[in-house]
Amino acid sequence: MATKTKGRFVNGLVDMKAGKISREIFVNEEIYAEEQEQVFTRAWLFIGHESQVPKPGDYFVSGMGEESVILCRDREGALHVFLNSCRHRGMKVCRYDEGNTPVFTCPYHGWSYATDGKLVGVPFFKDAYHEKLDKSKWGLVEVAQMEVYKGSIWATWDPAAPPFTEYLGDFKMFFDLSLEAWNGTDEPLEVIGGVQKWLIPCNWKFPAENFSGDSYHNISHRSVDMVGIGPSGTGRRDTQERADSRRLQVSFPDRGHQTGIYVLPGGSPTAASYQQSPEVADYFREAEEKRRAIKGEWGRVTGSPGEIFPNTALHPRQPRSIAVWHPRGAHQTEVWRWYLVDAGAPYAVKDFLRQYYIRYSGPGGLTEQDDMENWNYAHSASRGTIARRHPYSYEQGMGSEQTNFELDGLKIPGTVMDLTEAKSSEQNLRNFYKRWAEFMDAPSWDELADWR
Amino acid sequence: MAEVVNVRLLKAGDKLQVSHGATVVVVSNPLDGVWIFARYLASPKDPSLEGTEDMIFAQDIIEVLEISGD
Amino acid sequence: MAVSKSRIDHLLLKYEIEQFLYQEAELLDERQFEEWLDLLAEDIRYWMPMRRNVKFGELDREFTREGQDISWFDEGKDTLVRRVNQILTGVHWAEEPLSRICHSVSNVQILKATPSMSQPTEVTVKCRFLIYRNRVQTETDFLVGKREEVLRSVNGQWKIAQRKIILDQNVLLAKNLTFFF
Amino acid sequence: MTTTASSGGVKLLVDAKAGRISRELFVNEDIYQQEQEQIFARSWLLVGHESQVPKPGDYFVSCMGEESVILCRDRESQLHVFLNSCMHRGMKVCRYDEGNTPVFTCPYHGWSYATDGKLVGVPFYKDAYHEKLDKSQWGLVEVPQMCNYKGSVWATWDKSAPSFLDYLGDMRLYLDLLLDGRDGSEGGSEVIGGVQKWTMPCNWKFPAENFAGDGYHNISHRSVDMVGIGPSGTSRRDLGEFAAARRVNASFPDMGHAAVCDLQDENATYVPTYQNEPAVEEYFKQVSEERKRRLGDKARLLGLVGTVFPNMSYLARQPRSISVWHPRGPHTTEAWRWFLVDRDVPEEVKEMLRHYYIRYSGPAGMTEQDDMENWNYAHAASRGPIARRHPYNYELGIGAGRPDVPLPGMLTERINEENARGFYSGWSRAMEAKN
Repeated sequence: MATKTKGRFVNGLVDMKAGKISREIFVNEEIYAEEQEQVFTRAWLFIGHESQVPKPGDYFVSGMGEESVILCRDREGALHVFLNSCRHRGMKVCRYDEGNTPVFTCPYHGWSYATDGKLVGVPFFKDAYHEKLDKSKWGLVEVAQMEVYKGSIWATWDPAAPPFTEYLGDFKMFFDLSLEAWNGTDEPLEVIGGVQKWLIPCNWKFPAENFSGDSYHNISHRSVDMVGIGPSGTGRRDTQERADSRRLQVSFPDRGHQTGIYVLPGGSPTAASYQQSPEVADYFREAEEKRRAIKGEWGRVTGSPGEIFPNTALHPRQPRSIAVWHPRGAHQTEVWRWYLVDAGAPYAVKDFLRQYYIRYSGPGGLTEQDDMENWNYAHSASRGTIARRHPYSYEQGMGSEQTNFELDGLKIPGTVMDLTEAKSSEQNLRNFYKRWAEFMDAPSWDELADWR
Repeated sequence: MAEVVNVRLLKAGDKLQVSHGATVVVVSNPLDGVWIFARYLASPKDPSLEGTEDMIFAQDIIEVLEISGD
Repeated sequence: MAVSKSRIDHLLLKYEIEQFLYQEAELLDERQFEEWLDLLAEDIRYWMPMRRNVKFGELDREFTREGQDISWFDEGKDTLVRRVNQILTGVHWAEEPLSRICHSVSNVQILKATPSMSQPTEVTVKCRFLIYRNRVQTETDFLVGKREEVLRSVNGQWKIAQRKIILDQNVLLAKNLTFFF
Repeated sequence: MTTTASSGGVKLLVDAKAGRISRELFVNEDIYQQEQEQIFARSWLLVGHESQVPKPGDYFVSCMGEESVILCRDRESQLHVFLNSCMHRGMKVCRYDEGNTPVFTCPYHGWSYATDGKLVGVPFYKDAYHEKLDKSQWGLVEVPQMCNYKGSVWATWDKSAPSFLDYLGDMRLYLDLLLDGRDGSEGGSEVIGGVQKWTMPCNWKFPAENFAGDGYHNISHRSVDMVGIGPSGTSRRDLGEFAAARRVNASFPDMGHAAVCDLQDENATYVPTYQNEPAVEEYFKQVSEERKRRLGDKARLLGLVGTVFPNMSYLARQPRSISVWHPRGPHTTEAWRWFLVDRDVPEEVKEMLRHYYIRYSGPAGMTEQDDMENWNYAHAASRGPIARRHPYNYELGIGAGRPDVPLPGMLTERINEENARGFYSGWSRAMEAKN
């Protein structure tokens, strides 16, 4: 394996001073293997949502990097995330996608684990092991840290990683745009049954950078804009509130998270939406009024796609969903997409949104289909020896970022790019790769948590 | 060789003859096809087990003594 | 011009046989295994030889021999019933969770009908199959080949009396054959 | 970062004493490459069976590790094992699975080799080579050592390897239980036509370890026990003859071989097992009695399973067969299975056994299907960086008493992972050894 010299990635293959990134980080298999260790075993990763495992014994099989993990609720109601691999010979102890069970039993030799991970069943424990096996040491491998944040469940393998909210930093208030109910309260959300899963032939960083804030690729979606699938009957989304807003990109250099947002001018109301369905329109109008009232000036902010480092994508406003880009080798990504609704919304609202989500996102989505095409062939055209010699350009808008950004009395934390006139910038993308390069170079969390 | 028992089909209340001469009653079935949660009714070799609950391995089940009523 | 009766008989029989084969595929794909077993004659021979690469001129050695060599399958009804029962135990790990399977049957040809096309009690049929199998997450197999079969009319119902399955593979490009052809 | 298996590294990965073996052995690509050199280029590997090539000119294309080889019988009836690759540009000289031929002719430029490996045909030998090519130097590459042991044909690429019988050591006693006649006579088995070949998504060591004596995974096969496919109509095998016997595991940690056998009690009598078919039952009763007459007390020993290091495994009794686990990269194994019967077995017995073999073993075999499922997902769930940090547990039966029976090897009884520990001891020795 190649030795890691400090700076091999920071200002090396990822040269953010010059705005250039080598194609090697997307197509090189050794870098991919290193990434599995350096990034995916140390970062906080999205596992699922509380609403997927409401009852004791409920489980949902998820993934962390290339590894299969089990999210489950034990008999006492506590949540756990376990490596889905028997401690005896490694067999996957759960080959189902979800369900409810008192134990996870390995079909190979029959070792059986309770939903709290304890090894409870060992065939012939007396006769063959003579009770010498220390069962307490051979429970399912559990993640080093797990946190539930407003219903979303996160985990990391690294005991030295900072707590999840510290990992989020000030990005928390932007992530909340995905997790708060539409009326701005902490009333629960729920995952609509059915997590979409599909494969894309590209490196996982293509979608990750795209959701970080690729504001430049709108042209890709012209065909869907032409046919109109938005909730109000036109466009892709409801764009009215956006037309009145300042359009910003916000990034957090020390964390690697970033998102787009829209900010209404002080004093202006939120535009109506969902006019196609009066019941849905009423629901959202009322929710929005409440949100504006609770949140005050911050209520002027609405969300737009974002990315929590490394591989969780946010789609906070419409269609509201969370996606994870699971790496499946250097050249393939398995996408999982969860769709969220207010748990307490009337059926008509849930039904309306569900149909909108399906026609917008995922492999059957009129919008996302065109994204996948771009990622696929961007990747494949970058694999050749000659192609690899030519770095990608990330120079757009360099040097125009601002801090201490303020708009009509509303302070926006983080590094901000105002795209209202500039139309587009790659600041958020640079931010993502800067953090990625730090993860690749840093030997431990001591270096990565340099805000401490 | 006695009939191989499909433990997936066992229900709470079923009585089983298990190894070491013990009899147990099924408490619940995890439906993994491998284990049964049961309580010892009789255990001549180790009477201290009587009344305790334990996980019984499929291969330790010798035969089904009684199928519960319902 | 009037269509001759024998051509119509052939057409009707072919239609009937096709419907039977589609219905059989439907039962397998919908996991109605016990109903599928009802379509098999009690004395069914279900045979799938293995295939070897041999030199031109030695093609008689291409297939493992019926009744003599090792094959992928060489079954009667008894073992087919046992195979179904194994799946139905719920602890046949190679089929738990169950595979998702799709059978396509095409190129149906009636090779022979006795005593006649108009009143057949036994027909010899050849067709092509394409079986798609997907299980757990990404396990995917395509199995393509030919089938030669004898169908027998028993009390007005067609039953499969013989099935020879010719798989177009050498080293089996799948880890198991837990499903039916 | 992945641990490389350079010298010293392997020791850290295999702690047979404590019963811990790193998952790196199974999933690491560097280790796989080293295995190809350290193990497959040096060990004795099973190539085939002499009954597959009875006549001069008969050949059977086999494999040694990832390499294709030709087992053939030359015009003088001598057996040879050649690398299946033309000396000129490397083309496979034989792309068939088996057949009979006077020469192996490369389709690329036409170089042609006799069945004794000699280069006999070179196109334009006069006009283009001006007869300057020394044909005697360019015959097919032949294995430096080959051994026909009771019909099973073995070869190694290492000329300094010990002889096959030295390599086998006392494992021979157990291998004989596979290769000798059911009546106790020496050798005399033949392969039923048709070698099953299929691919499995796991490392080759999963099946090799399993056959070395994994007596613990019986639970995997419950579904087949429930439906019953054994020769007497129930269960998987006929276990009657094992009822009055001690199950003994024998491990040879120096070489990595391992076997499981059953030592019947002194007063054990023949147990009927083929009740469904009287003629078959009669035959097996007869050969069993003949075996007792011939071997006396030694007839109490019955074979079960075993692995001759590295990748030849067998089922000695039922269904009597040999398998070889060909490595195809760290994550894929190509399994080959030969089925054996006594050469002079009556037709109806052979017929019954053939059917039983097919329904038991291989990808359509109701028993083995479930093994493949376990190996597949044990492998898949061990590939990630976190999974690799957690070694497998091989503690089962460490420190258990040794049975006092007069058999060779490191002995244990019933369910015990000593055989697996021994297999990996042999593996790590082979990986570290300079020669």
